[in-house]
Amino acid sequence: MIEVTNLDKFYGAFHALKNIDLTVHQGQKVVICGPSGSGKSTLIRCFNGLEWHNSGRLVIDGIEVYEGAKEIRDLRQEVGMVFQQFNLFPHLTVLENLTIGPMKVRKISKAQAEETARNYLDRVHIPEQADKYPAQLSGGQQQRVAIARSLCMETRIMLFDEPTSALDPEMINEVLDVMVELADTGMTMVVVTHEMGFARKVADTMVFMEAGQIVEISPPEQFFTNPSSERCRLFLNQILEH
Amino acid sequence: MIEVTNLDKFYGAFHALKNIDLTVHQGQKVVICGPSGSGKSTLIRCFNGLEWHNSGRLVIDGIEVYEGAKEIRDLRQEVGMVFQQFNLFPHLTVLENLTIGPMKVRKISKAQAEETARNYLDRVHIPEQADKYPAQLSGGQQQRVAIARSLCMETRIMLFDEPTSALDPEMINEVLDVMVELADTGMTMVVVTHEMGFARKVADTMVFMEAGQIVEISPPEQFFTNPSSERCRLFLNQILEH
Amino acid sequence: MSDLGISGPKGQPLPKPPVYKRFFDSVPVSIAIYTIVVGLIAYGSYAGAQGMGYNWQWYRVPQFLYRNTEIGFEWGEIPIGLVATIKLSVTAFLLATFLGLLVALLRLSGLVVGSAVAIGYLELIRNIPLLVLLYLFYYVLGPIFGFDRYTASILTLAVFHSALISEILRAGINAIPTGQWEAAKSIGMSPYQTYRYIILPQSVRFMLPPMTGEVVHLIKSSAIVSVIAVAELTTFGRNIISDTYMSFEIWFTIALVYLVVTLILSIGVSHLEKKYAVDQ
Amino acid sequence: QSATQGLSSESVIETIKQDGVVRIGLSLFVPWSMRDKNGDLIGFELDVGRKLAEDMGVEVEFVPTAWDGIIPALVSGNFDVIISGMSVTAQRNLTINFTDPYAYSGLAILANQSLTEGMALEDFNKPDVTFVARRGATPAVVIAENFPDATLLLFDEDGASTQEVLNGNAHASMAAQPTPNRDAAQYPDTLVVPFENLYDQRGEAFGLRKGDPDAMNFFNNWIAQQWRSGWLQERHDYWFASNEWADQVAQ
Amino acid sequence: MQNFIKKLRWPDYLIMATLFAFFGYIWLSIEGTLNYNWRWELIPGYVVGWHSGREEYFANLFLQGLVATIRISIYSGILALILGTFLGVARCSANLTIRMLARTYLEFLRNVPPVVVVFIFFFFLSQQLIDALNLERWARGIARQENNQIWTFFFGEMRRFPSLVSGVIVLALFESAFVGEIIRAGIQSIPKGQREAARSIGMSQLQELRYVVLPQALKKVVPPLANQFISLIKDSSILSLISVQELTYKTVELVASSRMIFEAWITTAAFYFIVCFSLSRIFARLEKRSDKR
Ligand SMILES: Nc1ncnc2c1ncn2[C@@H]1O[C@H](COP(=O)(O)OP(=O)(O)OP(=O)(O)O)[C@@H](O)[C@H]1O
Ligand SMILES: Nc1ncnc2c1ncn2[C@@H]1O[C@H](COP(=O)(O)OP(=O)(O)OP(=O)(O)O)[C@@H](O)[C@H]1O
Ligand SMILES: [Mg+2]
Ligand SMILES: [Mg+2]
Repeated sequence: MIEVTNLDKFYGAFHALKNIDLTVHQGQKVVICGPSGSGKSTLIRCFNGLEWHNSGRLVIDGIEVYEGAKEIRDLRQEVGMVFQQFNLFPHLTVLENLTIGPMKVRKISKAQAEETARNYLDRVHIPEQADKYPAQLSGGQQQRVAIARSLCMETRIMLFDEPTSALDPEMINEVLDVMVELADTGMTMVVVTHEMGFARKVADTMVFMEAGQIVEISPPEQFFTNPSSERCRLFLNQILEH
Repeated sequence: MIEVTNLDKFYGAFHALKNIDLTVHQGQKVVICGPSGSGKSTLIRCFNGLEWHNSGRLVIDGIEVYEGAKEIRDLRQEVGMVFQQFNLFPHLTVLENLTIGPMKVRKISKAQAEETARNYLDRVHIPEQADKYPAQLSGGQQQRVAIARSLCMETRIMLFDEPTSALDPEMINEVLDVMVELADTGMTMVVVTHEMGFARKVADTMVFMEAGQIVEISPPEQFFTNPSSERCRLFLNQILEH
Repeated sequence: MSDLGISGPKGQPLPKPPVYKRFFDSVPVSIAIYTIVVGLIAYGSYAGAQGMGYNWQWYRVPQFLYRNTEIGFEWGEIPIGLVATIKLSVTAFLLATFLGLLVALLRLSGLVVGSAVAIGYLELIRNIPLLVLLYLFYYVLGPIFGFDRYTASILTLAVFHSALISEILRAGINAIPTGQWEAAKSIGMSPYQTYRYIILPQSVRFMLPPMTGEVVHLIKSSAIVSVIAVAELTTFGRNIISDTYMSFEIWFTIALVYLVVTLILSIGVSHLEKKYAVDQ
Repeated sequence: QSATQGLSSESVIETIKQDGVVRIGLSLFVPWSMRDKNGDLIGFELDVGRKLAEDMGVEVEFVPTAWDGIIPALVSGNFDVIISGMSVTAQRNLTINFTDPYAYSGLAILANQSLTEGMALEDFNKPDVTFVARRGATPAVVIAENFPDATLLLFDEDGASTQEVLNGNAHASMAAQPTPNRDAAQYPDTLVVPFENLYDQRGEAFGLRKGDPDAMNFFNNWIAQQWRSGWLQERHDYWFASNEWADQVAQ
Repeated sequence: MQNFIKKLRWPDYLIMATLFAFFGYIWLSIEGTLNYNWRWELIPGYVVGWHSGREEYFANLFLQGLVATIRISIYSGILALILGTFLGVARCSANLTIRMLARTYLEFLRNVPPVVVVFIFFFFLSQQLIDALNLERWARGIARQENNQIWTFFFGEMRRFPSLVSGVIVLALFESAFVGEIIRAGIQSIPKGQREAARSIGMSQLQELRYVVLPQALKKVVPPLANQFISLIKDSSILSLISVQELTYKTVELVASSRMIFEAWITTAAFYFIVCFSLSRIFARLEKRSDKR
């Protein structure tokens, strides 16, 4: 589904991603972790064209992604993204947040879009919030709406950028639960997170990044018990200490 | 020095201080504690006319304090106040912060004011910071400058409103040390604080407030070991737990 | 990695965006298109005016900028008018600042009548057009207090802008945290001393950029005093037009002169704004 | 042949006929034109304009315009002809064309009594004497010619300059008789008409866009005819020499 | 009342005394030194008058002017909003050419006095436009029709329609610069995340603007736009300089005809004050109400 080869990305003179190679297959769940500023967000933002790489190849679902590519809008409809800050549309109700994409982008009828939307609201366990505005929801509920919004586009790949790090502790689990259920449906997922419990439960590949490079790619058993790199070990110790 | 009788204070319809009676003698060190919103700040802000009481009597240093009293500015020169947020003047250097009061209010010559100022800077252990601006100092240093600023006015009573609660843990002690030294010089002090170690060391009277009332006034030995009110006990337990 | 930054990547080169897009997005092309469009507009209006039977007489304009007479070099009406405009604006601005400070302090004073008067003044001035205000000052208040057109125009501008300035000052003063007031009070300062030594020195930084913007605004408003024949740039312009009937040439010249002056000031303002934004 | 045909088909006379309306630009200037108590326009110009339209067999439309924009407005086609007490000056004539005069009015000085007590005519020609006039109006030109040393201030409106003299902000203004006499009678304590002589009898004319001989010919002949029939004189006397219309206006 | 008096302090009395002295002086000098016959009694007749010819009440100069001012303000407000939205969007455009063009227009308008702008726009733009569209002839055609009440209701005397149009255009062009800046600020106040979220569900740039950015931006810009509308009403007085028959111009005419300088200008100022002030109150109240929701 996602094939990254030799990818490099610069912000001006700052080398944000260095020679990244990564392959994600259909149905695979990849969890990316690493210290702050290591380029995790930058990488997954490249995956749906919110950032552009400067060289190398990035092929998603058979479509080559590059700046100005025509197919980029089609691609984005296949690749959903959930942000740390939810980014719900505050002027629309929850239901409208979910239907606006299908209706305006996919040109699906309102009735049908609403049906799908209610379906996915059920899936994220908040069917009763359909007519509220985002500001009236808790953070956890908002994040679940954001997940449902992506799902409504019938995406085949979901990207998550620290979906729980802006949440209060009580709400983290509501969101993680939904994500675990989602993983069980066989969705392809790339998740940036520091929730190692979640990673253990769901991931089939762990990726560790540092300073714009991928330092380690390994299955979770190995990653957590016996990481090959020293930095990774240090990082895990720090995280798991808390 | 300070005599409070039957003092009541309202914010609109909200009864912030209820029937307060308190006497502070020359050289006495009073520590006030109590839960958030209990009126501690309000009380000591009345002592130097930052707030006005609505009824009852408040006599400080023989001067009756009431809204619009002529002598209030003289009084303020006798009563120093140290705030939680330091409130240094950011556009003036440390030395200027210390000298502006004596020069403009007491009309003391610049040379003399600077001499006194450097003296007190020594006392708070930061003589070398005289020419910096407040923003260039750490929180603990700023709070010590604030104490020195009050001292420069040659005040006879010092009021402290949670002087350490905006500080990082490492800095709390620097400030408390200075306050202990100050107490040793015989200054009359009224301190709102939750630093019970400091209170034990310095206080000769402990005051516990709750919901605008003084619930308990007692010497520290009794206060810490055997407080007469149940609430006070609960509060102490909570605080000392940490 | 190479130390040349961008030239460093090791991967294959990317497919390039379409040629037309790169072409239109490049800076020199953008500037070229921009120049062409502006040129076309300029030419269009030139030709349009000519088409409606107007004879352009730009050659008659320089005499109003400068003249070389027997006596020697001599400034024309337009530079003289510009100087008058600047003089008028500066005087009015100083007065407006003074009035504005007064109003702002009254508003903040907590005095019952004081703040009511300040608010009444503000609302009154803000809701009357400048032109009407000018007529009021000149035809109504002028005779009553016996001031001439120059005083009337300065007062009008000063009063009108004092309302705006007082809001700027008030915002600047309110931007200072209350802790500063309390600290000043607690070392025994009087309200005057607090303003003088603690509040105003700090609020100047908040006020400086909008105040400079207000100078630009005032220079623009000053053009309106031409309706009561006060000697300044627009008045001279209108007088020249009434003498020569070269409306278009003169109006464009005048506009250009204002544009240059106010642009210089505006650029200054944005520099100030940037400088203080970094400081914050 | 075709050139002359082109010329006449482009004449403003042609557009007037086509539209069935003649548009006349004017600026309020008592008693040439003014608003009466009903808010309607009355005055000498209005009589002239209506009669003109009647003789042409078209409707008339008056376009009130601020005085200092009246020539640009004519040039840019806001109306067909200026009939607004505009006197012929060489400078103006460089920009627009004038017909033969349809009125001759003399200007008289209106002075503030206390400021000009005992001043002779030549005393007015001094830098410390302030004249006021409407920007671009005939008096402005005449004052500049006759009193080159005096200070001259220009206003947008006629009433404003009289008020200046009344308030003592200026020594004198100049206006077409009988306005000065009437003003002096209304404020006998303040205003005087110190001299009998009249300035500038050169006459007021219609203003036309350049390059239109047909219109020129038509208007000149119309004006000549009205002079001969005495109609112009009669109307001029009514507005300038009588006071019959005074109660229609809140003067 | 007792309470009120108690709250007064000595500076309050000083201020009151100064105000009394000020207005007292004005009163005295009008009565005494000034050479002026007040004729306030004529003013109401110039608002609503009794027509001596037609024997009926009619809207006289002031009211005509006021109605014209309001008409012009509404039309140019709408036009300025449309133009300003384009300008604001152009200011945020990705294309440098468009940004520079928008910026040029804006800086020109912001840095040249309104008086000068009005003259230039009038002679250069609106006049050409009216000629090009042959509006004159069209409007006169309507004015000659029997049933033109609807037209008259919306546009006033149809013979003056071109002048109304040019006033509206000039004012709208002038105000659009300020509206544009407000819209731009509104657009830029929308967090980047909103645009990214829109893009990540596959919206095109136009859809992103239409469904996500503009609806949110518009909500934020309503209060400053309301204020700008009040400014627009005030700025419309400048149109008197290009002979648009609005309130200020009518007052100039009245003063030229009747010499009631003081009464006329004070009345006009009062009209503007009433309109602008009550609007600002209404807007403030609406804003508060929508905040509560
Ligand atoms: N728009 C930008 N311009 C310049 N530098 C940027 C930009 N966005 C990110 N960076 C830099 O790129 C590096 C990687 O950023 P990125 O946000 O991908 O880190 P991250 O791994 O997601 O960190 P975090 O855990 O804090 O979210 C950082 O050093 C950051 O400062
Ligand atoms: N200016 C004010 N207006 C209205 N109510 C106020 C004001 N200042 C304080 N209060 C109220 O008065 C009560 C006492 O406030 P005060 O600041 O004295 O409490 P405190 O004991 O100092 O609490 P903390 O430990 O949080 O500082 C609180 O309920 C507060 O909400
Ligand atoms: Mg990140
Ligand atoms: Mg407190």
